[in-house]
Amino acid sequence: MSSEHSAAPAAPEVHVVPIRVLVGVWLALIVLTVLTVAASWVDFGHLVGEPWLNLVGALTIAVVKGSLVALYFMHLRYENPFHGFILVTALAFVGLLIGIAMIDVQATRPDLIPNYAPALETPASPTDLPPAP
Amino acid sequence: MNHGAGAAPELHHEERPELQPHFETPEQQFESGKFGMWVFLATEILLFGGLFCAYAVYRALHPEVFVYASLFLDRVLGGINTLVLICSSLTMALGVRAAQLGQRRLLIAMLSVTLLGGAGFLGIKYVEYEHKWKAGLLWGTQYRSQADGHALEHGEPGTHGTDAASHDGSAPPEPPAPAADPRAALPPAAAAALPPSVPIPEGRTFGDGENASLLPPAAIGPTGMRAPEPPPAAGEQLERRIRHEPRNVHLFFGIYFVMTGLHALHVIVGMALIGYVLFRSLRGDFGPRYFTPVDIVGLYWHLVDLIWIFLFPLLYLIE
Amino acid sequence: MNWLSMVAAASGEATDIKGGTFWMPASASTTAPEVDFVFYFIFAISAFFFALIIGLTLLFVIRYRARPGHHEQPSPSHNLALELTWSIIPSILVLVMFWYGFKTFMDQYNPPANAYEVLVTAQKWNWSFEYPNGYIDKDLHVPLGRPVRLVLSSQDVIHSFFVPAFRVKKDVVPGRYNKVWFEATKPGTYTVFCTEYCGTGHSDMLAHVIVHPPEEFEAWLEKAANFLDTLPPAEAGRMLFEQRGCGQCHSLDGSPRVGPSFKGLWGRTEKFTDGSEITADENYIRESIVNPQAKVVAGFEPVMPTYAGRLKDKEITYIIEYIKSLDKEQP
Amino acid sequence: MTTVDASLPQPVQRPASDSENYLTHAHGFLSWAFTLDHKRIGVMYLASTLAAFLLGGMLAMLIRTELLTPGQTVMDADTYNNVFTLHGAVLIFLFLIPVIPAALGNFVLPMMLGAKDVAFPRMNLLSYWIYATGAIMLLGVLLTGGLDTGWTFYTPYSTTTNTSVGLAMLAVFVLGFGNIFTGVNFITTIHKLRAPGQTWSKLPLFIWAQYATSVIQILATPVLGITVLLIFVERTMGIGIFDPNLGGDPVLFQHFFWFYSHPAVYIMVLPAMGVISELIATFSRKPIFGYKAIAGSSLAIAIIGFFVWGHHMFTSGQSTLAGTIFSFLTYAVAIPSAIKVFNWVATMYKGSIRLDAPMIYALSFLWLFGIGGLTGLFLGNLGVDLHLHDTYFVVAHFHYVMVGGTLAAFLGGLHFWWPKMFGRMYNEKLARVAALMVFVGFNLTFFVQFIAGTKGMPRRYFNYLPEFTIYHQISSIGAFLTGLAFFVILYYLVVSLIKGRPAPANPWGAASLDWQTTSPPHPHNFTSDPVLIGPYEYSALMWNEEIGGYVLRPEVAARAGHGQEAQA
Repeated sequence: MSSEHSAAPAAPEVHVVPIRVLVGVWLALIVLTVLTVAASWVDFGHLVGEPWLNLVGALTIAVVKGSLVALYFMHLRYENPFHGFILVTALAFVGLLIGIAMIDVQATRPDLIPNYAPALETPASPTDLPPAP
Repeated sequence: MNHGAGAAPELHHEERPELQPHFETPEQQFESGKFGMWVFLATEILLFGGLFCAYAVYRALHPEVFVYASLFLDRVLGGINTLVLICSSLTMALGVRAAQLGQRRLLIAMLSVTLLGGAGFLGIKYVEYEHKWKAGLLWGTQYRSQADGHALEHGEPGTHGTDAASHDGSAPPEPPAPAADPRAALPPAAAAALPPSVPIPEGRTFGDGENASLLPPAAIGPTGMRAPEPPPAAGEQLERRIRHEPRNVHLFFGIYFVMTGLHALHVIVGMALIGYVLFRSLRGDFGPRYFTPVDIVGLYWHLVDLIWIFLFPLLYLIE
Repeated sequence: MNWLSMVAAASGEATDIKGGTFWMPASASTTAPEVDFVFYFIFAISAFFFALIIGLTLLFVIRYRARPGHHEQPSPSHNLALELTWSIIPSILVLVMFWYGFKTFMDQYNPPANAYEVLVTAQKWNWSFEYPNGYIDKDLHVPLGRPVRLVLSSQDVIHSFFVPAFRVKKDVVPGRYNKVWFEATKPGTYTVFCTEYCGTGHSDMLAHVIVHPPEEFEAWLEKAANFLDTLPPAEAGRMLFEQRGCGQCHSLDGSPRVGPSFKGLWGRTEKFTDGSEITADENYIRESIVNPQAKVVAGFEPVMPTYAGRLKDKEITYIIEYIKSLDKEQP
Repeated sequence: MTTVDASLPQPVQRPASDSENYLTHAHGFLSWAFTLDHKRIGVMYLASTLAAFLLGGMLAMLIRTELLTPGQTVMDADTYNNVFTLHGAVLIFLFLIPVIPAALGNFVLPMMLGAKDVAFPRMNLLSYWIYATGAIMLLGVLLTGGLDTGWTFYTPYSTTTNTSVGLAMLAVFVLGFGNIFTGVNFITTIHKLRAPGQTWSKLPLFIWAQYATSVIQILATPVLGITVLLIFVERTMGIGIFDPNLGGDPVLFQHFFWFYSHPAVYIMVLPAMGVISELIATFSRKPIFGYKAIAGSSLAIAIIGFFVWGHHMFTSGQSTLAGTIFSFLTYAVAIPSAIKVFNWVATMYKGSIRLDAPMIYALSFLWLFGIGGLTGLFLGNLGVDLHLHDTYFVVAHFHYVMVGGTLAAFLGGLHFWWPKMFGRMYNEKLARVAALMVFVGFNLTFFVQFIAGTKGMPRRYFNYLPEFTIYHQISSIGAFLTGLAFFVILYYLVVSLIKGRPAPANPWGAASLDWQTTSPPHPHNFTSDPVLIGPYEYSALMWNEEIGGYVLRPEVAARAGHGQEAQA
């Protein structure tokens, strides 16, 4: 993807995002924020009986908001597509780390001692022992 | 592009003072700047990616803790913070546009408003932190149990039942602490000091009656767990849900403070960068031919907003 | 510590390292031959490819060495057929290696149903093995030819249970129960190493697996379990002192170690970190064993783990008798 | 593009000392401390990484002296734990990771692209000073209580020990930042500052290797950053993320740590492979065999390297499902490395092989990395790893790959570019002797550790069973021999700086652009436009007796007219 260099030292031609696009995206973001908070109050998932719907719903709204910011505010739509590729690669590797870590955690759940945190049950310092029951 | 010591390259370096010597054309310099910034943003995404992974793992391990702890997070304040960051993202984008078009006064105005937005965000964040600090909703050993309305007799096994059964259908509820109380045989001082979760091998029997087994339920695996209590009614009032506090709630607040703390740090760094760019635009450094610093700081600020857009629902809106 | 493991420990001559092939130690468990087979299978393939690469390199270096009159001849700079072959063949070989390894791992992972269960607890720098009848020993005694399932848990940092002769290794992670199993096939004493770095005493954290012929094992277990009751209390206390590794932190010759020395402890007035002091008597020693943090002798760290539940009352009494006996005998 | 007056003979190489070059055009500490010249930053990195290597080497000698006898030989257990921890941390974070990318890469990469400098010179200087700060912080650990956690910092040991782990965590975080800046710089430079007409397939393979390494640095280092930050926060404020005493999960730490640390071993070995591609092709006078295969496998290693980290955790309580996935993918990542080795051997076919010092290092790389890579097959295997994990077999494996691979390639590259960097030729005979000493001493030290490892000798043992004494004694003798060899190398390289023969522009006849400038190069790299020939087009060069080096053939130099490039 080697970009040829224009010989003439003209100003770097760059895409100026029109105001109405920026404001439009801004309004969309606000609406989506209000929507996601409202969805959490109404506890949509339990009404429908599918509790995981809340998490998935909130995440999809977040993804939509995120892509709006990335595409329009961060000019991904108008500039060198390789920038978008970098963003997607970074997100893919985050997904890889989360994915495999979750696989392992779910698979080793039976081995875990439930709520094992010895340093917390015992009082922080030996001196302040609670009175015997 | 490599120009030797020939005369040509010096020519257009004079007329374009902002063109650094080792670049050939302003376009190459501009694209290199943007490209390098995007590669740097990839590292920021992975830095926070690690935290999102820790969040995902601990939410899977202790779903009831996350559901319980999110009761103490104020969604309205969080929502307002999100709106504040979105607005400051807009003003930043307008600022970048103003720089591209050479409108100096608009650029300065927009950058100042963005700074205000950042300050507003930090202010609200401070309010939230202070509320949690007072209520003792902190991490690790500093966490003070919120169900203090009901004195949690120390060492009384079984009350830590996971009453606020997990709403997250995907994760099986936590097996309760070992049922039989082998500590009865020990002198009281020992019982008090003994952490309930430490396995007590001496003469221990886990489970009662016919399924008394040699090893604590966790060792046997999923089959060893008792049937969970019935999930509470959906519309239950807050008071009862707080009374049944699950164990290890500090885990949530540990992750909450690390994530929002690191994000707040990035907001502060972003504000410093915007201040620097504001200072340079006051000096009139930027115009249609050279505005890369504004663009790059804008990218950084939008990334900080992007991260908060994901942080907010994951931390605040947990059902 | 019963007479058999004493004999083995005294000799220091574990029988595991000596036997075995050029690469591998003695194989004394059912899965050991499988692991050895996979090892030598991979070894054969690796040796072949290594010889191929180094042989070709030496051949080319000698045949085409730069010398007057010799010039490099052009040759193709890529050859699809050759490149495909040396990609596909190693891929197949490598898949076969994976398959053998996976099969062995699966055999090693799922313990058979009738396994004999032992609860292994690792803590900073000693092992303790707890048998179904509640008897705790410093060494692992297992019956020959019967699968043994170990449930590993750690009191502090991560350790790792490794018996080279059985080709078995599993980390002992605090906060979870890791499970591992093996079935011994040869009687004898085999060394247990800790292979996950755990601090100062990491290399001293050895134990022994003593494989008993089937009929001997039950007898040993019976005798070892109530071995203490047959002895005079002070003698039983001495056994417990060694068996539970008290000697790691409390010396008998008056020199302070991690903990205060037991020499002349009985009747001595002990000064504590909070300034108070009492004369060492039965209650003080019992409380310090069950709840060490209650009274910490001045100049020492409150690092002693609690032994509540890991020492029966009568065992604590034996230890107190032993400490009393220390003054009289002046060893 | 100005036309090059080819008819003029190449400017006769005046002795390096007084001609206008990057070393002599400015003097004084400030001209070095605030230089933006990638060549000077490369030399500063070289000096700092060699100092770190020397310190790491001393620690290695201490370890091998201690292990001469089973019990305590020269130091007690705690000191030994500190020594092997620092040996690991210093050599990995201060030497192996930065040395080839930052020292050699910084010097050579822009010139190979025909560019004047890297894309962000200020960030390049900043990355050096961040590296220096991180190095001082890491060595500061010696004064504030040492570090005894092992370079892997496993929790809960690292969060409960009272040695100064906090400072070490900050040091590693700062060093990680330095690596990220180098990565950002290189990726942008390779994308944006290539010579006109230099497409991706005309780049030397050293550049491909640097590109793949920088991609890994960008994608992996931040996760190490967040991990060490969490450990620091856990120790100072008691936030329970990885520490089981506070409800955390130590195996999760291992996932986070190895998610970085396995790609980190590819950060160490990929640049080494890049150097080896250059050396073997140049000293066989043959174009590299399978250019696309080697370039492709560099990227393949970089990407698949992110899928295999779990093979460090087969015995750690990781689930069988995850273990199986990781073992399978570990075998997948072995294939590109094998392809590269086959391609290098095929390059030597029908060549004219000169056994100069760099070539001896390249050949010893083939042997040592061959063993290192093949022993990885044992450790990636689920069944066998249960026996071999955390034993001396692993110690031998990673020393074969890191010392046998990265260090041998670095020494080869250092000797290869030494004339270009300092304008002096080193003593060839002594260099060959030293290279053979390193090879023999290394094999003596570490091959015997494979046997100790399979016999069950655990890793990081201060006191070992008497049966293993013979293995440790042979290994220690080998270590002393290797240590000696490094002093010989240091000797003749320093001597060459003062008394070395002035070096021609192209002593070895390499075809990449960095050899078309004077030795040492002009501050702006090129005094005249370099002629873009194929990175391995050795036929375009001819031996020039009175210069004592290779020069472009007249007809090739003439071809450098307006915009024409020679065919690769």
